[in-house]
This record gives sequence, C-alpha cells and structure tokens, in this order.
Amino acid sequence: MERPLTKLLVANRGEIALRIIRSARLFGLKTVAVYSAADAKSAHVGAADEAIAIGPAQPAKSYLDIAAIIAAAKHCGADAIHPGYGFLSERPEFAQAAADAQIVFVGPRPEVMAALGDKVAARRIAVAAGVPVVPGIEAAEISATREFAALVGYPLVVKAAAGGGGRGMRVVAQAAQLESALGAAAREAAAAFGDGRIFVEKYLAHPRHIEIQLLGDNHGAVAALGERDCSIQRRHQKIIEESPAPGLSGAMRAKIIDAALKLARAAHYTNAGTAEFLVEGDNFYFLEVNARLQVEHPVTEMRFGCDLVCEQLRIASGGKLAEPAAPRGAAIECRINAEDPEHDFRPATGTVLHLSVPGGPGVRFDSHLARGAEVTPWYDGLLGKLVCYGANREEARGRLVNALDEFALLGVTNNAAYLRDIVASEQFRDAKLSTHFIDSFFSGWEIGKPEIDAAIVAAAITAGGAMGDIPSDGAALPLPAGAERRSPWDSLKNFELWGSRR
Amino acid sequence: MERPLTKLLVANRGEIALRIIRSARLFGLKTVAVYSAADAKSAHVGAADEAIAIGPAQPAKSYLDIAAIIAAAKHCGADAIHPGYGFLSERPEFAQAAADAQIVFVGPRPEVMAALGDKVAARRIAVAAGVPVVPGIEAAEISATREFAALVGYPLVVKAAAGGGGRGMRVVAQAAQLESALGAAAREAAAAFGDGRIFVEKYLAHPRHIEIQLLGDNHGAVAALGERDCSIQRRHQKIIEESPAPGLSGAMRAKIIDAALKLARAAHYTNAGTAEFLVEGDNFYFLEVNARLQVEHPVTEMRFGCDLVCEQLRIASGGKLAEPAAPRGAAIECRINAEDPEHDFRPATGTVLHLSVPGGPGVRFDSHLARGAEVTPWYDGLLGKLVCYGANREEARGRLVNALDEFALLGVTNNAAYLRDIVASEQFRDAKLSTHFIDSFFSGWEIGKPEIDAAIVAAAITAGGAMGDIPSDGAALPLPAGAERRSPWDSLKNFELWGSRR
Amino acid sequence: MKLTRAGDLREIDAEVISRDGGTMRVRIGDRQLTAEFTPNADGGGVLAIDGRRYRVFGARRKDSILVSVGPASLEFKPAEAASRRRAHGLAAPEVIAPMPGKVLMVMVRDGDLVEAGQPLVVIEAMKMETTLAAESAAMVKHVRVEEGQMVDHGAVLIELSPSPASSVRESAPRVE
Amino acid sequence: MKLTRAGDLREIDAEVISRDGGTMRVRIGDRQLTAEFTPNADGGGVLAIDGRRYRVFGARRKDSILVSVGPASLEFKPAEAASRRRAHGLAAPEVIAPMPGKVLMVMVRDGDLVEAGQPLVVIEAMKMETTLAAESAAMVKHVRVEEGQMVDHGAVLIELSPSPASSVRESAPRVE
Repeated sequence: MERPLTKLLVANRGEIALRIIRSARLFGLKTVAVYSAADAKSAHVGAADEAIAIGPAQPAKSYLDIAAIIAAAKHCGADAIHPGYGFLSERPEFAQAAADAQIVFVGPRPEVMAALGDKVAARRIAVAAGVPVVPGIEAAEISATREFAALVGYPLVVKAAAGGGGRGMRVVAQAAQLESALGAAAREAAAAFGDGRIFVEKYLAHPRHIEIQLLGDNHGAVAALGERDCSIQRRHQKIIEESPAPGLSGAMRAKIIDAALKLARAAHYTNAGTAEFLVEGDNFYFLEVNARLQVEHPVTEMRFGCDLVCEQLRIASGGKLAEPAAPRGAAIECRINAEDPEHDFRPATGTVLHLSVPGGPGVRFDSHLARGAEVTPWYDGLLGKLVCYGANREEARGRLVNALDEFALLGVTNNAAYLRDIVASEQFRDAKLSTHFIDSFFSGWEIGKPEIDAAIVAAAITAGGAMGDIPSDGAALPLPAGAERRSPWDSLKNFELWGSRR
Repeated sequence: MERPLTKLLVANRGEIALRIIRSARLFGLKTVAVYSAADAKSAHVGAADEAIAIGPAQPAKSYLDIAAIIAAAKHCGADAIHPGYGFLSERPEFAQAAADAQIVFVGPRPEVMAALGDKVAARRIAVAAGVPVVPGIEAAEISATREFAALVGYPLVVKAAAGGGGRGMRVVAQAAQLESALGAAAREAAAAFGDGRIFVEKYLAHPRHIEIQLLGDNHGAVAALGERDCSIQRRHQKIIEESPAPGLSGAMRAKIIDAALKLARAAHYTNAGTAEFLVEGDNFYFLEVNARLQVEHPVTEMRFGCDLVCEQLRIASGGKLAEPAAPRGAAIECRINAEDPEHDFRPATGTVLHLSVPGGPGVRFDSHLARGAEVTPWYDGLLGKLVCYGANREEARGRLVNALDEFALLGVTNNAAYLRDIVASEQFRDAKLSTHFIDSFFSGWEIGKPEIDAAIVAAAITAGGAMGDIPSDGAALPLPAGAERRSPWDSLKNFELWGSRR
Repeated sequence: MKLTRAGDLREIDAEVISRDGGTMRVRIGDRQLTAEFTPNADGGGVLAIDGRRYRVFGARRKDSILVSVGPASLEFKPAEAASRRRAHGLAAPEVIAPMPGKVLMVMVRDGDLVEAGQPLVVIEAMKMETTLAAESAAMVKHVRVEEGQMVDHGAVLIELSPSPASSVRESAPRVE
Repeated sequence: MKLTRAGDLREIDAEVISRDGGTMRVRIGDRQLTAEFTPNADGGGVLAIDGRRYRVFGARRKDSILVSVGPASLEFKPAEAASRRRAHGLAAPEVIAPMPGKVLMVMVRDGDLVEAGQPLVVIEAMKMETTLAAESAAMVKHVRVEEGQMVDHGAVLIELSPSPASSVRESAPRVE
C-alpha cells in the first residue's frame, strides 16, 4: 500500500501554495507550481522547482480548470497533486480526475469527499452516527424553504451546500429577505465553487464555532488533533482562530472530539479534514466537514509541534498515522486580509510598497507577500497569517499584539490595525467568544484619533520627501503626451519646508 | 522579595536588543533603548518605548561606558537593566553600579558574576565541587606558562580570562608561537572585555562543545533546561548550535547536567547562565560559565516552549522559578554573520539592499536587519539567527536547509550560503560533530560553479537594468566636481542588449 | 495643506508651522501638536507625539500619499481631488469603483431619483460582492457601465446630479 | 564583458550572445549556456539553467554589481578596475583595507622586501583582528598608514613595487 511519491503539483496559489511547497520539499518531493496569468510574478511560482502556466486570470479558466491542471501534472510527470484550500480542494470530480490519471490526490477519496464535503450529505451521515445537527433544509424549492422557516423561525442562515469559508453565506432576519438572499448566495456559490446549491439553517443566538482537526490514514486509523475556536468572524469568515478553545470544559471537548471521530469513522475518512461544530451553552451541533486542509491549520501545528502538510503527504503515500504528540501551550492566528475594516471590509487591491514582518520567539508568518507583490481583484484577499505561540493563552495573545504592532504593510489597505485592536481588547482577553463577537464589540471600528494625527504628520514628512522610496507605480509611469510631470503635492507649500531642509 | 518592575533599559544593540525588547513588552514592561551614534537609525531604537543616545560609535565610549548607561537609566526612570550578551553583560562592576543606583540588574548578583563569570575563579569552584576540568593555568607569568606547556604538551589554547564568544582565543601549535599568541590574545581581550588577563589550557583533539542552560531564582531553586551542542565553530566562534545534542547518551547527558547543577548550587547562581563543557569519548570537562543569556538560547526556547528572557525578568522581579515544561522535538540555529567564508571569514560591512526572510512552520528569525540597514565596522557581525524546529533532528535540519535556501541578503557579504552547505552536508546530517568540524570538512569552501554561472548571468541582467532597484548608495551620491555621471557598466556593450529591449 | 483620507469626504486642514531638526510644530484643524521625527534605516521612522512613539512609513503615489502608523495604513489625497468630486453640490457627483472587478448588477437607470443609502451597483471582486450605494439623495445623470463589464479601480460607474428634492450640503464637515 | 569577482583577481570573460524574450544564450569563457529568466514581483527573479532554477536578485552600485543566487551573495567589478591594480606587474600593487577599521600593527617599513604570504598589516574591525599579507613577492614602496589610525574601506595602506627577485606574473589567470 506504500507508494513513494516523487513530484508534487500544487494546485493553488498565494500563501497556501508557498506553505505546501515548503513542506513538500521537507518531505523530499520535487515541487511544481501552477499559475494564472495574473500570478506569473507571484512568490509560489519562484519557490517551486518547476512552474507551469495554466490559463488567464479568471479562476474558472485557471485554478478551477480541472482539465488544465491535470494536463499540467501529466506534462511535468507529477505523481501527486495537493489542492490546498478553496478552488478545487473539495471537488470530488477533481480528485476523481487525478485518480483517473494515476495521480495521487492529497486528500480524501472522491466518494468520501462527495459524501462529507457536501453539507447536505454530511448532515445525513452525522444524524445516522448520532451526532446532533442544527435544524436545516436544502433550499431546492422556495416553498419548502418557506415552510421550514415558518417552522423553526427567523433568523435563518443561508449557505452554499458545496462551500466553505463563509462564501455565499447570508443571515436572513425576516421572511421578506429570504428570496433575494437565496439568489445572491446561489450566484456567489456558483461562482466560487461551481455549484449553486443552497442550504438553509436555523441561526443560533450566541454560538461559538469549535472545530476538530482530523487525520485518517489508508489503514483505518483516525486521530483528532485537538480543537480550534474560530468564533471571531466578520462577514461569516473567520479572522481569528485559536487552540485550545478557551474555557471549554474537558467534558465538552471530549464529547465534541468523540463526535468528530465517530463521523470520520462512519465516513471512512482519510487524509486531513476538519469537523466543524457550533457550541451554545451545554449543546453542540455538527455543522459541516471541510474535507481538506484548513486555512487555520497552523494553530494546531504550533500546539502539537507537527506539520500537517507533511502528515498529509505521509498519508497520501500510504504511510501510517503516527500517534500525535501531546499538545503544549496555546496558539492564536489572525488573518491579514486585503480589506478595509473602516468601510464594511470592502476588498482592496494594490502593490506592496513596504512590508515589515515581525519576528522573534513564538512568531510565525505564512505569506506570499514581499515588497513589489501585487494584490489583484481576481482572488481572495488573504495576504498572510500571523500566528503566535505561548506557554498559555495570555502569552500567545501578548505575542500576537506585539507582532501586529511590528507589522506594517503599505500599498494595500488591510485589516492589521483592526486585528491588533481586537486581540488587544478586554473582550478578547476575557474570551467572550461567539460568532457575534465582531457585531457585539467591534462594529463601527475606526483607526484611533492619535494614530490619525500621527498619520497626518507622517504624510507631511512623506510629501516633503524626507521619508519613503519613490514607488515604481508613480515614478515609472509614462506621462500622456503634453502632460507636465507635476506632482499634486507641489502645491502643498507648507510641506516643502521639510523638503527644502534636506 | 517580589519587586514588580515597570521599565527596562536594554544595555545592548542589534538583534539581542530587539529580542529583549520584545519579551520585556510581553512581560508588561516599558522599554528603553540606548544607542551609539552609529546605531541612531537601528531597529532597536525604533522598537523601544524610549531611546537614549549614550555616546559615539566606539564601544568603549557607548555600550561599554558604565557611567553613561547608568546615567541614562536614572534619567528615564528605568528600574531594571538587561545587559544582553557581550559588551557589559559579564562585568561585575556593571551589575554593582546598577545595584548601587537601586536598579535591578537582570543577571546574577555581582559577586556571583565575579566568581563564575571569570574563567580562573570558575575553575576553582568547579574543582571544589568535584567537576572535572581541562588542565590549564592563568598565564600571568610567561615562565610559569612555559612550564605548564612543557608539562601537558602542545597544542594549547589561549583564551581571555574574562571573555566568551571565542574573542581573543588562539590555538598554539608549538612553543615558538606561545609568546606572540599571548600578546595578541591579551590585546583583543583588553579591547573586547576591558580585561587583558589570559588563560591557557590543554587543547583537546576531538572534543564536542556541550553546554547546559541554567536558571536560578532568588529563592534557592536552580533548574537545567537541557543541553545544547555548539561544536560547529569557526575561528573559535560558534556558528551552528542545536538541542538536543545528537548521539549523546542519556547517561552522559545526566552526568553533565548534574555537574552543571552542582556548580550552579555551589556558586548560589541566580538568573540565566550557561555551563560549558568539552566532551571527548567518555570524558567531559568543565570549560566555563557564561553568566548571562547566550546567543544560542533560542534552540532551548523552541525545544522547551519557553521564553528565557521572560524567565530572566520573572526571576529578576523576585518571582519563583516555574518547573520547566518537558522538552519536545529538536531545534537548530545558525548564525548569519557579516563575513566572507571564501576569504578566511574576514568581516564585511555595507548597506542592506535587499533582504528575503524565510517563513512558515517551525522557522524563527531573530534579526535587527531590514532593507536599508547599515552594517558598520564598530560591532560584531551577527546579522541574524535563523532557528528551525522539527519533531526530530532530521526535520529541523531539513527545515533549516530550506529556510537558508529562501534567505537572501544583498549588500553585505555574509555566510548564508556557507551555512546552507554545512547544514545540508552528509557530515552534519550524520552529526560528525567536534570543534574541528569546520577544519575537517569545510576549510577552503567556495560558492559552487553552477551558482557562479548563474550569478554571472544575473549580473548581466542587472547591468542591463532588468533587475533590481537603484540602491541609494549609488544614485544619491553627490559627484565630485568635474566628474561625469557615467557608470562603468556603460562600456559593457554586450549587456545593453538586455537593456535596449526593455 | 488640505487633504482627505481616501474613502472619507471630511477635509483635513493641516500645516507645518515650524521645524527645527526633527522636531516640528503642526496644526491640524484648530489644534496644534509637537512631533519629533527620527528616521530609521529602513526608510521609515519613529514619530514621538505626546510622549508616545509611533513607527511610521510613507510612500508617495501619483495621486495620493500612503502612510502607515504601527499596523494601521492610511491613504491621503489632496483635497483638490475631493473638491472636484463635490463640485456639483453633492456628497459625491460620481459613483466610482473602489477596486477593480466585475459589475454584477446595476440597480438604476438614467433619470432615476435615488435616496441616500440606496443601492446603485453591485461589484464582484475577490470573490465578494460589494454594493455601492448613493452617498446622498441625487438624480442618476448617466449610467456608464453595464452588467458583466470588467471595470478598473477608480472607474466612474454612474454620474449623479443634484436631486431636486434634496438639501445640498454646502461644504464637507471638517475633522476638528 | 570582462569582470572580476570582488576579492578574486581572476578575470571572467562573459557575453550575452543572443536573447529572445526571457531566454538568453550566454558565453562564459569558452563555455556556452542557455538561461531563462522569469522576473518576480519582488524585484528579483528565477533563472533556469540546465533544468535547475535559481532564485536571483541584483543591485547596481557605483562601482560594482551585487547579485544573490539563493543564499549566496556575490559582488562583481568591471575588469578595468582590476587591471589597474595589476598595472605594475604585481598580483596587487597596493594593499587595500578590505573593510573600515583600525590599523593595529604595521609589520613592514618602506624598502622592505616581502615574500608572498608575508603578513604586512593587522586591522581590527568588528572585534576581530584581520592580517593582510602580500599576495606575491614585492618590495614595500611606501607605507601610507600608522598604527592606531582609523581607515576606510578601500583605503590604500601600503604601496608595493615589483621585487627584484620575484618572477612577475604577466597576466592574471582566467576562470575557464
């Protein structure tokens, strides 16, 4: 059953492609990057041993194009494909296409993905295994959905059946919004996952999001590597994740882990996956299984001292699951996104003009960014994951505050200051965690007044030329014929006071 | 006995100053940086809550000026001083001056430093505690030193009595070299430590350098946090360190730890310190105690999941030593130095024009460098420490090879490629560790021929303007009167082929 | 100098009153503050204001200045650009694409009267839908895009003119 | 073009023979190789030669080009500078400070005859003593520095002239 692998194609981009390449190299594999036209100069392309262009910027014609990726794998002689997260990672057709091409897919078998990766089918398995679920229904027909809504009451939550990561998810507060929410969710789901099926669930009042990291090998062994609390979400997407879940009782943890293992065994689950639950009071409800590596897997790695991508590769090559080490300390991750937290988290794009990355003890930064990197509108806005370890939660939290204070990124609007204020807050310190954390404590957040004052002074210094490089996007631009090369800042006479003294 | 601290002055510079500031902030202290004129724009100055200029570039007039540093601490109201390593860290007068000014010195008490920090006195304590030592003598008189040499035979090793870090150390192969070696060593020792006393020891044939991390509190508790193997040295300075020491038997480890604890108890040692030993076959010999934080402390931190600077601060504020966590996995550190490994490690200086820092799981980089940072000739050439963790040594080693492959630093000649080749070598993989490792396997090292070919091509591309920023040191230099602004590369007509196509 | 933060219409009136070495006296609106700037080797620096030290970086772009203060990053534009946008007596006379993306839905037509906050266009970028709404009551003068079209950052999607019914803001509020 | 690596007297004769997009044919000495360059967003790029990919960066300085290939960093100088140094038929007609530092010891005087490898000056920099030795047999023409003096990178410490007894190297060896 052992099948030694030699060359891995990474069917993804951004930080996760780079992260997979790093571990694949550690595991002894040659690595192949694939890239769209928009990513030709991206970090994962330079990091791999080979790089293959698979199509234009549009995801549907590149990172979501199964045929193009399988063709690339055959072309370069890759004997394994790692799908990362998002894109094709939970598409059974992709796993099947790899299998048909005699290529090892680093993930569960297609039939397991089909059963567990789909929210609707996964609920059936959970119910059969005796695992509690949130009341819900597949929203195939609007009349049945209305009936369900009348039964359980509003608010409801609308989700992509095939999805994950909060895409296509919407909360519906009253009956009048139901139809339009279903439409918008279906559109986003179709665009993001190529599958517009929608699922509707009862919306819990103050749940925590707790998930269990699972690993299963091809010899029937299944293991759980503790839990993660991912309650802190904006727009239904996680932005801060941690392990262990603070304040979770040992009994509750044991019950949830037991439920996750039951599910995994019932589904004959293999490779890495995550069982997600909502926890409210003394109850917990199965939510879904993400049949892939999770964005927030590093918190588990830091606590268990393991490398989940290496574990995935070991399992994929037929190896046996090793007994996980005992967990130690605590780890917290935050996601630095290209978005504007002062303006409803609207996506941002741009070129990185300056990047300061924190370092030192207990700090990990997973990112494909560097000075000069471009953030385009084509893909999701995850710029990097800052993860801190501590002997306990307070130490991990303190490190993360300090690391965010050391972080600086110029050129792409991002949420680092927002994350910093959340992690430094009393509410986070006191672990008042629920999926409504942001709405309860951090809606209407703004950059502090003293920081804005400092920024205005810094802008004056920059305008005067006493700080900052000349970025390539300004200086190198060809001027239209007849235009003068005159900076709008030339008129700011006050500020030349600074420049003139240089 | 508890004395809560509020503000810490960091009496050091470079990576260690930054590293101490990070942990002090985590511990809840305000931080004060001090800096010489050469370091005014350095990272530690920007990282602290306050920064105080203490003198000109010459170490004797700034970082070694006890009066200036104590005055700075009083001026800003610091109630504690952390000395880092090097500079004043092992000078009892400094610890005493702090005590006299009612400032907590983060380190052992002055009398303990005087007893243990000095090689000669420390040997006496070791002998009294029944710990084996290498045959040696204080070289106060040349005639007595000659007698000792005749007794134990050449080669001998000459060291600074007050020193550490290999400074002033010299191997003497034959009698004729003895006198000049003593002279040179005394000069370097006087310059580096303000104390020209010299010690001479028998030079062992194939010893490993094994050291024990010690912590002692003010309540009489002493703990050992495992060992580090620091055998890989060039010019008697460590460049690669790891924990655990590969292949060291459990029995030998226990004996060495026991000896280190005996010594620490005999000396009533407090705060962090390191007992260094040479191990040859079944024998081990006490070498010296470094009565301070060690450069290579991160490998211990990674393995034990602890923060040694926080432990130092806890101890200094009167706290009790916590039972150390059980160690896990393996960690390896390498020191990236501003030096030329192709030319006898001669020191290098310059301005950082580009820096690529590796990231991802198990990678830690402690450094004060950033693009634009200047490396001056005034201080030691440590640019940063790259430390990797692994579930076992092979994983840590593989990660370190990959991390070094991802590292790039332009503008200051450095040993990253040399370290990469060492860590990737069979000899290092097989842990053929002795203090002669470099002489045996890596003398005459050169950058590989394929890499030189690639570099020549890259130089052509750079000459043609298709790669690289225009660095500040070239473009911004004022030209001498009458000089033309003409690049020597203008004459390289072949290379304009590239430029002309842009 | 007069500037605005990107995405914010309030005008900031700031002035460097005096400078001595790294120490500068700055007026922001009606307030004055003293700031001390120490450059760092990495191209940024440290700004000390009221006993607090801020790590700052700056970069000039063609039409804006980008600044970071600790982990916060801010974009400033010269006020003249903002004034141009307010020329018609509207909070914003144009609906502009805040990022490149695809126009998913256009909810209005030429001549429509819209209220403040009314959704006008939905853009998709980075896998997220973003709805652009009217900043004040207005009349839709001209819809410049259609559904499915790709647009660049800064592209004008819809031109607005003052609504007959709306009360026109004469000047933008200032940051005190 | 002719260039040398800093600290190495051997001359490298290299030429870009042809170029098509990112693919170039390069001659180095008597050998030829094909290299493919892919720029990366960070200002560097990837160079593929003989099926291996090298991560490279480059920077131009006033009188040299700096290049990194993976973790290795190299400095190249135009060969003309090196030729100047060989003008007197010596391996090096001058002893030059390889870094800024303090002159700790001067071991020779004007007129001394020295052998290849003989120590001439000791410099201290970065807390380390570095001994500079004669690269070939020579006569000490002029000692320009004294003990205790601070010197800059590139400063001429000692001028040498051909030793009457030595065999003079006519040309520097080339890297094949």
